[in-house]
Amino acid sequence: MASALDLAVANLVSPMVLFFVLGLVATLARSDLSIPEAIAKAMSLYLMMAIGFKGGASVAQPGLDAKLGLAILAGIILSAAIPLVAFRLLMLTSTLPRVDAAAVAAHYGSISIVTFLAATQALEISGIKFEGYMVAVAAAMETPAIIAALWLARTGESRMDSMTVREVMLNGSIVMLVGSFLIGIATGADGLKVIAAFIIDPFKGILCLFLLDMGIIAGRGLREGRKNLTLPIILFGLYMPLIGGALGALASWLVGLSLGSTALMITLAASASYIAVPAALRLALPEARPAIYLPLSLGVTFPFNLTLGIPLYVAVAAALH
Amino acid sequence: MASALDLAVANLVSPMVLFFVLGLVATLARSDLSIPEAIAKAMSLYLMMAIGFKGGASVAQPGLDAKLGLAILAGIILSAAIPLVAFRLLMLTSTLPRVDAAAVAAHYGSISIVTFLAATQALEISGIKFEGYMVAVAAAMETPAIIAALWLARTGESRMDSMTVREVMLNGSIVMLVGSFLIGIATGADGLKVIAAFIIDPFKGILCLFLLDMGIIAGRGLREGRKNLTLPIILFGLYMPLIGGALGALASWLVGLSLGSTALMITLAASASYIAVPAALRLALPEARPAIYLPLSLGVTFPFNLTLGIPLYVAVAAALH
Amino acid sequence: MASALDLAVANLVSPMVLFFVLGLVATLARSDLSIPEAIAKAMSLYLMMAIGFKGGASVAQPGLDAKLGLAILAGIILSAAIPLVAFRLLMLTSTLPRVDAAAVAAHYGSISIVTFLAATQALEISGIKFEGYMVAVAAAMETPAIIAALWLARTGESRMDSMTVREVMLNGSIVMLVGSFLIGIATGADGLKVIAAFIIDPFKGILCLFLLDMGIIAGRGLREGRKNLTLPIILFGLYMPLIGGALGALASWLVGLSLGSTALMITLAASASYIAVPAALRLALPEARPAIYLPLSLGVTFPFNLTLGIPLYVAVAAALH
Amino acid sequence: MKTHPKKRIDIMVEVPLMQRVINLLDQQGIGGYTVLPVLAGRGKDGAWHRDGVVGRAGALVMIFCILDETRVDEVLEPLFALVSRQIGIVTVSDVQVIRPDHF
Amino acid sequence: MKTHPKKRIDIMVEVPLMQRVINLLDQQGIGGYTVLPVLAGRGKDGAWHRDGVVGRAGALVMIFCILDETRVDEVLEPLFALVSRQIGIVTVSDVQVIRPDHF
Amino acid sequence: MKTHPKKRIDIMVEVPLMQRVINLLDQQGIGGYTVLPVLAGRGKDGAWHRDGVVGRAGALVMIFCILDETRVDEVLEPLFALVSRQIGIVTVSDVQVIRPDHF
Ligand SMILES: Nc1ncnc2c1ncn2[C@@H]1O[C@H](COP(=O)(O)O)[C@@H](O)[C@H]1O
Ligand SMILES: Nc1ncnc2c1ncn2[C@@H]1O[C@H](COP(=O)(O)O)[C@@H](O)[C@H]1O
Ligand SMILES: Nc1ncnc2c1ncn2[C@@H]1O[C@H](COP(=O)(O)O)[C@@H](O)[C@H]1O
Ligand code: NA
Ligand code: NA
Ligand code: NA
Repeated sequence: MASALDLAVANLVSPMVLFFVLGLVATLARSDLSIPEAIAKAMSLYLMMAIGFKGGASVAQPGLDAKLGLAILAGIILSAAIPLVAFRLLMLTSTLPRVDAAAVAAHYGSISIVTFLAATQALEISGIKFEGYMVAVAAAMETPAIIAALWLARTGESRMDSMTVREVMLNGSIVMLVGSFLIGIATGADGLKVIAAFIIDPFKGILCLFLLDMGIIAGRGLREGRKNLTLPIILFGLYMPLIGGALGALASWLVGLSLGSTALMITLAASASYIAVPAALRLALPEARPAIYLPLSLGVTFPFNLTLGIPLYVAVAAALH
Repeated sequence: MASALDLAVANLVSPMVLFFVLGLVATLARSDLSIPEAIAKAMSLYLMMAIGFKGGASVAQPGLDAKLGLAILAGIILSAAIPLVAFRLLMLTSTLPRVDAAAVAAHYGSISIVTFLAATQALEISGIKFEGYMVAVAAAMETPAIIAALWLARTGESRMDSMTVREVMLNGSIVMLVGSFLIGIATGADGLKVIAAFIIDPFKGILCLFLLDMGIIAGRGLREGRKNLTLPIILFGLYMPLIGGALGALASWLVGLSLGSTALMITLAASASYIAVPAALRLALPEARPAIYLPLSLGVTFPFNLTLGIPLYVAVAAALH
Repeated sequence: MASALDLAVANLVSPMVLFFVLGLVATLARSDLSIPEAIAKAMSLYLMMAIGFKGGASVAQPGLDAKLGLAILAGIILSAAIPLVAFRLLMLTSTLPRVDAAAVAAHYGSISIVTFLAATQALEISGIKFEGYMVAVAAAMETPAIIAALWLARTGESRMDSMTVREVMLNGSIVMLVGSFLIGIATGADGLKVIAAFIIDPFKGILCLFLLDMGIIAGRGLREGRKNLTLPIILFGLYMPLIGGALGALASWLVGLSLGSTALMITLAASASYIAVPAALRLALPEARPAIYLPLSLGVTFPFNLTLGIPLYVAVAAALH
Repeated sequence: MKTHPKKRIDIMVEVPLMQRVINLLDQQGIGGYTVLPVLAGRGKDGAWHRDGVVGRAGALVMIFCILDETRVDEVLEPLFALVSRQIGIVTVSDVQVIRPDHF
Repeated sequence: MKTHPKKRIDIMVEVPLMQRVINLLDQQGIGGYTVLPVLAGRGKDGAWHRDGVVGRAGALVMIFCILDETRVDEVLEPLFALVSRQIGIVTVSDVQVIRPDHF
Repeated sequence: MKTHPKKRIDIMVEVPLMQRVINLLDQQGIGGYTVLPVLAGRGKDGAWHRDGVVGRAGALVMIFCILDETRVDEVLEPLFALVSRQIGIVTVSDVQVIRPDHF
C-alpha cells in the first residue's frame, strides 16, 4: 500500500487541498476573506461545463463502453439505497427527529460534484484512466436520494409536487452538467479542441480557487454548526462516507467497472450533496433544519473526503483490481 | 454551394451555437439556470476587449488597408438607412404605433457585437481572413440608427439632449471596444503577444459561456414576448435581417471589401442591437415599449442570425467573390 | 540612462498602462464604463494568489537567499518610519488637521500591491530578475504604518482594539497573499506547474483589466477629490513617493538587495495603500476623512507611480548596481 | 403634491421559495412586485451569508409589493399558508404613492 | 432616545434614468441619497430580471432619500415630471431619525 | 388578518463597521437582523459607488432589524455610541408583523 500512502501525501500537499485548508483556517481565524457570490456561482458553472464537456467528448470517442447503462443503473440504486442505511444509523445513534434524520440521509445518498472533481485530479496524479460516462453516473445520482428521503420522512404534508420535481430535476447545476455532457458528445474531440484552452488549461487553478471558497463555507458551517452538531452526528459525518463508499465499491465490482471508474463510483457514493438536495428539501421538507445538514455535509464530510477519503477510495479501488 | 451547406452544418453543431441552444431550451423548460449579472457584464467587457484589441493589433500591421475610411462611411450610411426601410415595413405590415415602429427600426439599423463575433468564428472555421478594421466599422454602426429612429418617431418631446448623446456615445461597451481597438493599434503585435494568453486562448470558451447566457435571455424574451409579439412582428424579425443583409452586401460590393469583410458587413447590417439602442431609447424615446423591441431583437432575430443567418451571409459573400 | 528612457517609453505604451489610461479617461469623460464589484474583488484575489504563489514557489527553489529576514526587517522599518516623515511634511506644508495628516501618512508607509505588480512587469520587460521573497516583504509592509499613524494622531479615543488589530492583520487580501505564498513554498515548482495555466498565462491580461478598473476608480477619485485636495496636498502626493522611494533605495543598499529586488523595494516604499489602510483607519481613526486620503492615494500617487515612478525606480536601482 | 395611502408588504423568503411567492402574487392579481437582493442575516434559525453560497438554499431574498389596504388580507392569508413553515419574515407598513391607479 | 420625524422617498427607476434622478436630487440640495440594487420585478410593463442582463436597459434600481417633510414637494414635482413617462414607481413614507441636522 | 405593531431600525453603516454593529445587535439579544447590499450613495461626506471598489472601506451596507417598541432604546443608545463618529445614518419606522413572538 506504499503507493496509496504516497498518493495520500501527494493529495494532502496538492494546491487544491492546501487552498481548501487556507479558506478553512482563514475563516476559523475570523478573517474576512470571501469569494463574492457571483464568482462562486460562475466557478461552479465553469466546473460543471468543464467536467461535463470533457466527459461527453471522451464518451464520443469510438468504442463507447457498453457498461454505461449498467453504471448509471447502479448509481441510481446506490443513491436511493444509501439514505435507507443512513437513516437507520441516525435514528439508532442520534436523537435527531425523524424529519431531520431523513433530510441528512438524503444528502449522503446524493453526491458532491466537487468531491468527484477532486477524485478525478487524484486519479490524474496517479496516472489512472477513467470512463467519461462517470459524469453521467454522477448526474444520475443527484436526485433519487431525495425521493427516498421524503418517503422515509413520511410527513403527510411533504410538498414534493410536480413543480418541485421539475425544479429539482432542472436545477441549474444539473442542467449545466448534463447539457455540457451532451454538447461534448455532439461535438466530440473537435469541439473539445475548440474550447480546450478554456475548460482544460486553467481548470486546476480555478478548482483551487473554488476549493478556497469551499474551505470558507466549510469554516462558516463549522462555526455555525457547533451549536447544533452533537458528537453522534459528527461521527456519522465521518463513518457514513466509509459505509457509502463500501456500497459503492460493491456496486462497482458487480458492474465490473475499471479501476478509475471504481474509485470515482466509491467517491460518489461516499460524498454528500450540498447544492441540489438542500434546495430541494427547503421546498419538499421545510421542517428539516438546514442548520443540521448543511454544516454536517460541508463542514465534516466534505473535508474528510477531500483530505483522507479520496486517497483511501483510490487505494480500495486499486486493491479490487 | 456544398461548402455553404457544410459551413451551415458545422456552424449548427459548433459548441457556441449548442451552448446558446442549451440556455434557450433550459429557460423555456423553466430551469433556474442563470449567469449572475456581474459575470455577464464581465464577459461582455472581455469580449469587447478581445475583439477590439485583436482588430487594432491587426490594423497596426504594415499596409493598412485604405478602404478603412470607405468601409466606416458605408457602415454609418447603412446604420442610418436601414431604419428607414424597417420603419416603412413595420408601418405597412404591423399595427405598431409610430413610436414603437421607430424604436424597433433603430435596433435593426444598429448592430449586435455578439453576432459579429459569431460570424468571425464561422469565418475562422472556413479559414477566411477579414480586415481588422471591421471592428471599427461595427463601432461606427452602433449609434447612427438611433438618430434616424428619433427623427422617424417625430415626437415633439424626444429627449435626445446633449447628456443623452454623450451617454449613448460613451456607453461602456462602445468605450471598451473602441478603447481596446486603439490600444491594439498602439501596442500592435507585441502588445498582442503580451496578453494573447488572456484574450485569444480562452476566447472561444468564454464566447460559449456568453452565448449560453444569450440563450437564457432569449428564452426569457420569448416567454415574456409571447404576449406582445404578433405574427407580423415576429415575421419582421426574420425577414428584416435578410433585407438589411442585402443592403450590407450591396454596400460591401460598392466599397469593394474582401470576402471575409463582406461577410462581416452583411452580418452587421443584418444584426439587431440589444445593448446600446435599448439604453438610448429608454432615455430618448421612453414611450416606446421595451417589451416589444427587446424580445424581438433577442428572442427572434439573434437566434436566427446565429443559427441560419451567418452561414447564409458567408455563402452570399463567397458568391459575390 | 538611455535604457532607462527606453523602459520609460516601453512602460508608457504597455497595454497595462494604456488600459489604466483608458479607464481614467473614460471616467473623466463621464462614460458609464465600470467593472462590477464582484469582478474587481475576484481579480484582486486572483492577483494576490498569482503573485503570492509565484513568489513562494521561487523561494522554494534550492538556495533560499539568506537576505529574506533582513529584507523583511527593512520593510517593516520603512513602513513604520515613512509615516513620520510624511506626517511632518503634511503638517508643515498643508493645513490638514492632525488626524487627517496622520491618516494620509499611514497610506504612504503602507504599500500598494498593484503598483508592486506593475513593477514586476517592468522588470520582466527589461529582463531583470528579482527574489521571490519580495512578496513577503510587501506583505510585511502593509500594517506597521497604521500603528505609527495612530501614534501620530494621538487621539485619546483611537479604537485600535484587539478586534481591529485582528481584522487588519487578517484582512482578506493579506491572507490570500500570504496564504498563497506559503502554499507556493509548500508545493514548489511542481505545484506551480499544476496551476501555471491559470496563474501565469492569463496573468498579464487580467492585470490589464484590473488596471482598467483602477483607472476608473482613480478617475472617480479625481472627480470627487477636486473639492478636498488643495495644491499642497496634491504636490505631496507627487513628491512623497520620491522621498519614500529614496528611503527604500537606502534600505535596499544597506541590506544589499539585488538590482531587481532593489527596484521592487523602492517601489514598495514609494507606493501608497488603498485597501488595507483605509479599511483599518475607518475603524481605528474614523475622524480622518476618506475624502482626503482615498483620492490622493488612488487619483494622484498611484497614476504617478504607474506611469513615471516605476521606470524611474528601476533606473535608480540600476544606477545603484 | 397629492399622495394616496397604500400598504407595503415586505416578504423575506428563502430563494427556493421565491418563485412560489411570486406565482402567488401573480394569482392574486397584484399590480406588481419587486425583488431585492439580501446579503446576510440572522434569525432564530441561525445566521447565513450570501458570499460563496453556490446553491440556492441557505440564502434569502426580499420581495415587496405595494398594494391597496383592501387587498392586504387577500395576499397575507395565502402567503402565510405558504411561508409559515419556512425560514423568513413578513412585515406590512404604510406608504404614500403619487399614482394610485398604478397599484 | 429622542427621534425626529422625517420623510423617506423611495424611487424605483430604470438604470438609464438613474443619473438624471441623482442630478435632480443634487440640484434640489438634498442632504443625500442611497442607491439599492434590485434583482427582479414585475409591473404593468412586464417582468424583468437582473441576471444575465448585459446592457443597462431593462433593469431598475432603487434610490431613496430621507428629507424633511417641508422639502418633499420640492422633490416630488420635478421628479414626477422626470419619471412619469418612464417605467418605475415612487413612494413616500414616514421615518424617525436621531440627528435631524443631518437631513 | 391580525397584525401587531413593531419597530424597524435601518442602519446604513460602513462595511468595516458592519461586524461591530452585528455583534452589538447580538449582545442586545435582538431576535434577528438582515443585511442588504447598497450600490452607491451621497451624503455630507461625499459620494461613493460600489462598482470597482476593491477594499472594504468606502462602501456601505444597510442593516435592518425588526423589534419591539420597548427594545428600541436599548439598541439605539449603544448603537449611536458606536456609529456616531462614522459615516452613515440610522432611521426608525413603524411596521406590522404577523408573528409577534418571532421578534
Ligand atoms: N428581527 C428581525 N429583523 C430583521 N430581519 C430578521 C429578523 N428576524 C429574522 N430576520 C431575517 O429573516 C431570516 C430568517 O429568519 P428566521 O426564520 O428567524 O431564522 C433571518 O436570516 C434574517 O435575515
Ligand atoms: N405594486 C408594486 N409593488 C412593488 N413593486 C412594483 C409594483 N409595481 C411596479 N413595481 C416595480 O416597478 C417596476 C416597474 O413598474 P411598471 O412601470 O408598472 O412596470 C416593476 O418591474 C417592479 O419592479
Ligand atoms: N438624506 C439621505 N437619504 C438617504 N441616504 C443618505 C442620506 N444621507 C446620507 N445617506 C447615505 O449615508 C451615507 C453616508 O452619509 P454621510 O455620512 O452623510 O456621508 C451616504 O453615502 C448615503 O448612502
Ligand atoms: Na453519496
Ligand atoms: Na443592423
Ligand atoms: Na509606501
